[in-house]
Amino acid sequence: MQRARSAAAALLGGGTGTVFALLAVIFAIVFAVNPGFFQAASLMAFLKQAAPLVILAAGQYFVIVSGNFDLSVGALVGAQVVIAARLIDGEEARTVPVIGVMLLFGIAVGLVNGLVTTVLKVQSFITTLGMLLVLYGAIRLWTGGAPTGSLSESFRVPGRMGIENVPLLGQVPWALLIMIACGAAAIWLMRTRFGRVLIATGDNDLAAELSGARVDTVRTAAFVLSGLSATIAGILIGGFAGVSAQVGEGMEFTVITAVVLGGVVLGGGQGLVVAAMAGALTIEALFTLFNQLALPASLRPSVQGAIIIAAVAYAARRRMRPAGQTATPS
Amino acid sequence: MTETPVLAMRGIDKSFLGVPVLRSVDLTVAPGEVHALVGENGAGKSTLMKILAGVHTADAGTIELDGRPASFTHPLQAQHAGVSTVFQEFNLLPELSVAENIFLGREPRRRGFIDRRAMAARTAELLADLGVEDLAANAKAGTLSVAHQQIVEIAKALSQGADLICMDEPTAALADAEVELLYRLIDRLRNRGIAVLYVSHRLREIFDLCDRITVLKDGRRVDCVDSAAITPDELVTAMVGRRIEAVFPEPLPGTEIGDVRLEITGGGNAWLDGIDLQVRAGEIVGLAGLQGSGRTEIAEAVFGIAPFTRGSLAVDGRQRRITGPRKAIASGLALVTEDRKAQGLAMHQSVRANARLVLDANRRVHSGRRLSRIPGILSGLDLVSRGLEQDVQYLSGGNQQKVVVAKWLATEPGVIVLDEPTRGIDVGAKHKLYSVIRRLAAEGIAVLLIASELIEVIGLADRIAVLHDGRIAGELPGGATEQQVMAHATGRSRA
Amino acid sequence: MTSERLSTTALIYVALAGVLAAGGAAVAVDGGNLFSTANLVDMLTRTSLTGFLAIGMTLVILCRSLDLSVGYVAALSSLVAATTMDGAPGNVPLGIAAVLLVSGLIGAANGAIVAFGRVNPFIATLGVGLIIKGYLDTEYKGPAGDVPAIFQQFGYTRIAFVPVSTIVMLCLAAAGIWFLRSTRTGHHMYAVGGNIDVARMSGIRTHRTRITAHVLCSMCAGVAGMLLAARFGTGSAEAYTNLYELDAIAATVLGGTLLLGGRGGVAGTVAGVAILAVLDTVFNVMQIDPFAKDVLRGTIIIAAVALYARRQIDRTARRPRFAAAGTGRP
Amino acid sequence: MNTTRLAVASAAALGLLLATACTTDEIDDPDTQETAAGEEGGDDWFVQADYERQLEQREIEPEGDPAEPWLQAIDPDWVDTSEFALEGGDATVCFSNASVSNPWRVTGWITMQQQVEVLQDQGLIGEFRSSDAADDDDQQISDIQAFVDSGDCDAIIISPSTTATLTPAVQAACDSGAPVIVFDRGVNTDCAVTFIHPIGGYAYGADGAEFLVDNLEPGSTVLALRILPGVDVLEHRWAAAQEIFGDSDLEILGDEFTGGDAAEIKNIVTQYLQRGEVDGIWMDAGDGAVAGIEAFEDAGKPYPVMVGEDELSFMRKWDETGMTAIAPVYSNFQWRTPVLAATMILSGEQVPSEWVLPQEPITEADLDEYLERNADMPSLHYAKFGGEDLPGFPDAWRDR
Repeated sequence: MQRARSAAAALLGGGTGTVFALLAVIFAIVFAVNPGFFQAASLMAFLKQAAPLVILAAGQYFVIVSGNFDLSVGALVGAQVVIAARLIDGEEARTVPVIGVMLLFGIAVGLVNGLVTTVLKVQSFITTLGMLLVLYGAIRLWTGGAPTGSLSESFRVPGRMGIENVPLLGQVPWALLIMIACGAAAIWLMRTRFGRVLIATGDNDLAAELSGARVDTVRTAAFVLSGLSATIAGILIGGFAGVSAQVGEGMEFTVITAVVLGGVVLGGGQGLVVAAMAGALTIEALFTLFNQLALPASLRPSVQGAIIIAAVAYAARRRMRPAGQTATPS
Repeated sequence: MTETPVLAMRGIDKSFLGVPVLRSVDLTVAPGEVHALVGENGAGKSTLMKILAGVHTADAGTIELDGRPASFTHPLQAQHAGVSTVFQEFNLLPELSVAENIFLGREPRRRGFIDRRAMAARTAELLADLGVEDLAANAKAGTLSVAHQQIVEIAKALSQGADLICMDEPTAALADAEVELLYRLIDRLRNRGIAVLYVSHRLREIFDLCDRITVLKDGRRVDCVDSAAITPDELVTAMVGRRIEAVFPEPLPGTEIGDVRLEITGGGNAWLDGIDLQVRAGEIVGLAGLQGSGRTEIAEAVFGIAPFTRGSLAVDGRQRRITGPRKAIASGLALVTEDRKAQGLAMHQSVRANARLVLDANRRVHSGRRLSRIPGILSGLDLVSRGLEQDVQYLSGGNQQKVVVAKWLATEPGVIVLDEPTRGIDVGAKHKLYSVIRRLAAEGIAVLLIASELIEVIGLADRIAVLHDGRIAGELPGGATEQQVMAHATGRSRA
Repeated sequence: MTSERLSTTALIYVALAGVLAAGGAAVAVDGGNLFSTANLVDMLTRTSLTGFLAIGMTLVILCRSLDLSVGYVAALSSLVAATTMDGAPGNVPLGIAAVLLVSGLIGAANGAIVAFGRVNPFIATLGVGLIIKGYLDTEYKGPAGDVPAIFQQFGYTRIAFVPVSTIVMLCLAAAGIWFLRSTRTGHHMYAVGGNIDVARMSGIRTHRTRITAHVLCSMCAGVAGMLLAARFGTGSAEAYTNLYELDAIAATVLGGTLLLGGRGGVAGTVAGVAILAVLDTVFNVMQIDPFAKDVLRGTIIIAAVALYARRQIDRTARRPRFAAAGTGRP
Repeated sequence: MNTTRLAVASAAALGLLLATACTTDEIDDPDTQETAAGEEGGDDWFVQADYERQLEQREIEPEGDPAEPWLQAIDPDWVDTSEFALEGGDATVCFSNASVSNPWRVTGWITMQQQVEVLQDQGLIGEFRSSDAADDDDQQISDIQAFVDSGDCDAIIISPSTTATLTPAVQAACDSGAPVIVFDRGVNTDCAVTFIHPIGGYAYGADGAEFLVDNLEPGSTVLALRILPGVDVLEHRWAAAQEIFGDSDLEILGDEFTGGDAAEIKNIVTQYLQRGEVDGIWMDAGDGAVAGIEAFEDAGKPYPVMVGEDELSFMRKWDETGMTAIAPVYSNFQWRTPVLAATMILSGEQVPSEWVLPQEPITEADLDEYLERNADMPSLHYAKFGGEDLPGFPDAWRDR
């Protein structure tokens, strides 16, 4: 079927191919260093800890492919965990309602980001940078500087627990299942009319608008999706490791890097959501590799930076096509 | 021509990723000659020009300027060598002034630093040379009319001391009156002994202006003749290799003019006033007028981009307040926009994605049946592409335009507005579009056709509304003469 | 264009005046005096560091690029300066030269990766930043080197109530304005940022221009690093933790430079820097809770940029022909 | 080319402006520089002398009432402060805070504010001005300058964000004539009237390291978790730990930077557990200790011998799991001392020139007592915050 073929073509072409290649290479090296890593248990653990970033990447993808940035996700993840801890304050009964509140909050933040960007015409870089500051400050104002309260056991289940004694796999983390669900949802969403309009908008918003697309609406929706993904990521991270003051710090850069590593072009209109998520997986795999190689902690940023630049540069080369006969300047 | 040619290209080869685009092409231009370079899109004209402009480098072959061998790897070198190119998309920066644009990259300097006074002075000189007074050196390029922007481009070429100026589709965006101005400029250039390489699809201009014609086809030079020695039909045949009617196709049998589908009464807004216009089912109404006379504004008003603030608009007899494209689409309107790159296509998306964009974006018109018709529509337009999943950015201009048309046909519109549908596309595609327009009429669609090339409007339209200064200056039957149209367009005779 | 930019710049200075007035009033109500020498000194002092960074940032942003590595470059530079000078007044010129050389080279690397590697500047400079971070973490476990008193003057001396560092910053700003207006490379930055293909077609060496912008930007960061060293009396790797790059970008955009390049200028940036400095001082004098500061900062940045955006939209409107006001055609 | 031209220009400009030294606030550097040269080697954080001194100080019985550890001092050398004596109280005290960017500082900051209220009620302190530099050294230098320039500070309290870098600013503050009180992290100048701090990083690191050595079989494996590099107080902790591990038969699997982020900590520990056994965990600060412990639970491994901190979330986990652990303490109550010291100085009382506060780890023995005391405190609160007797207790700390 044609669409399938196109998907295959897209996967191999341009930046998208690079990320899968890189992922394969990294896993190969990890295997060489420590075959034990590929036992079910450690693989599951790996996916469990990778899940939040992958989900964030999916959310960030929507924003980037529509031609924007979302720098506020890191702060939002942190805020969500703190909110959860403070509102739940150890009471099992409050878990579900609070999760509802968190989802609403995530949507609200996305909505504000989206409306400020589309209606007030503020470049998203600035909008979300401002939002980052606001969230960071507001949440600490609210908790007097450091997280208070504590999470309930049931809140921690999704991030920490899993389905026990599955044949072959042992424990299958809920986080993994949630990640798969979110991934599937994201892929499905990009196949819907919304997804098609979204990517067209990122590519050429004027053309989209003249074709009757609600450009501002889809872009705002993208921010909302990003806010939701940050909320889910927050739930998983909070569940995984509990509350700490630093949760989420700097995540925005990691996730944007991940998405770009997946061959998604900053500026919009190009790239696959699968690849974006693969990018996130690649970054996590890279961290694991560093650990397996027992690379001095202080040196890791350098290696990470170098690899990212190299990969993106390589992808850029592959994406370059001849300035074909019909291509005209500008 | 005995004197050494200003340009002599021999055996130029160029291929991209192994796909040959130029095959041992020769091209010689004599000093002061106006030389036409013609051929369908994809024939290799642009590539040849880009090699000449130093954008691409030839794989093989030699370039001689005034008998001296030359090879460019950068536009700068081409300019230094005296070859300047005026591309179709103007290379002007809206944020910069006329002077800054003309001298961009070659700013006059005093003691190493930009000398803005000198820059302004020399700009004034250049413009005077070209006989253009009504253009301020410090005006922002972004605020200029298309014609003036082109003048700036030519002034730029002159300032580079070019003895060969290449023009790619220079009249594509000009109204006929402005074309006259261009003619005068080109004459001035010729008199100063400056050669012009003139790339155009417009046969009339070619025969009006050019001394010799080089014809490219599929990357080969098929012919180089004196324009006196060939007829338009022969030329077209040489270009497309098959004989097609240079004249416009006749209305299809069974086309009949039906009820009014689009009716504007006393329509007006900031740019238009007192517009009364009717388009009936099966009817093709042409909108003629000079650049800025309000042609495009009407299209935008009808489609709700810059809606009418006065008067009324009815589609199929029902009053509509169209405040935006969505409303327009919902009421069965379609608009093929003037600038397909900027307004028409998402370049990095596939043919399919672009063709179904309108359906995807509007629930009101979205339906499985319409989606399933898209491949048929595209093949009905003779689209040439590597499958529906190919990105439109890799299609030729003509085929890109077909995708734009297809995406609107997919909505099964009752009224279709075509704004410069044949701008900058090759003869073959043009004729295809002409017959498509006829077919639309035959299907009972009301067609509003906007074109700067009078001949198109005259050849296709059943009625012609001529705009002047934001008002309809007069209505003429199809087949009216260009003189009649121009009379209204220039406001000389008020109908 | 000049007139355009002036008017935008003018607007920003009006905004600055507004902020000063509002701040002054607020402080007055609070029973203080914002314009007391002490507070003026404080404001001016705070302008210098961000000023150096933002002036450089303006150049790269004008070229439609970005530099997220300036914070790291500044930190590195402070160490290079301190260790080279190593307490010996004689080494001061050597130290300055070393810093400008090192930072210049890093800038060249940034530029080369962006220009030749076709890597999105966001990723490229983020990556380079990480590389430097790794180097700092590995090489310098904390402060190192020793800045001679004579050079510490750069950080502490004042002429009347104007700190020398501020004067140097203003000189650099003047140099920047002159550079953009009167040198080809500078002037071409507008072209490169406005439309790179057009620039290339016009025979502008776009790569060279962009790289120059990055080199100058990093050198400014270098100067900022030297200021840090002068004020610290030593070099500090930790300086990179303060996200100076985001401050610089915020200031630049506050200064009316378009994040998409091609429009703006150093004059506006200086005003943008001043606005942020005034805010900081006001917050300090009024004893605003540190977290409330972030909230306010974020909100104000967004609000300001939204204001500029309004103006952009208005400007792009077509001149009416039949509007009640407008008569005759343009 | 323009690059070089501008470079030369700016370099020249700098040189020129530096030449014109028409100074308003002088930095007399001699002693600054000497001391500066001393400790800040940059590369090597281990100073044998300091290490040994701190380890001894743990044994010394501090002077003063054990009920008020924040007023105790370990072999103090009292200095006369009569020159700063101020008539009539109502002094304006200015406090330049490095930041409140982590729970430890937040807790301390609350304690200090509560203490200030008391002193204000007693009329000893009039206005209390504070500024927060959000961990930005340059920012804090400006803050301190602002205090100095304002000229209305009768005493300046400084909690430096980084030792070496704040030295010139503190020096300038001293030169302004107002009494300067430095606490928590030090600076490389002794110009401050008093420098208040617990015993220090070496002692902290040693407490935990020795506990591991005593409680683990020889050959056992230990993982070291650190927050970030380059901060002296943290580096000293690690340096001391390395010293002690060096003489032991413990195998150090590695030392990782976690940024204090619980998720990061759990990731890292999990990965180490995948690669092999981990018998003990040493941390340079307790943040996220619980996440580290959970990693063992989730991996189904036995609890390690754990070095945490007197942070409640850890102590509660410790209590419910009954694991073998110790909570080294970086006495949070030190945040009370500076303001008290300020009032003492302003009333001409003697203060120790270097005010070394007691610093005792919480062990199995006194775990319950401290949990008891802090029963209704939030989880990221610090057990030895020493504010129980302040009027604001417990609400000020509980619902902040």
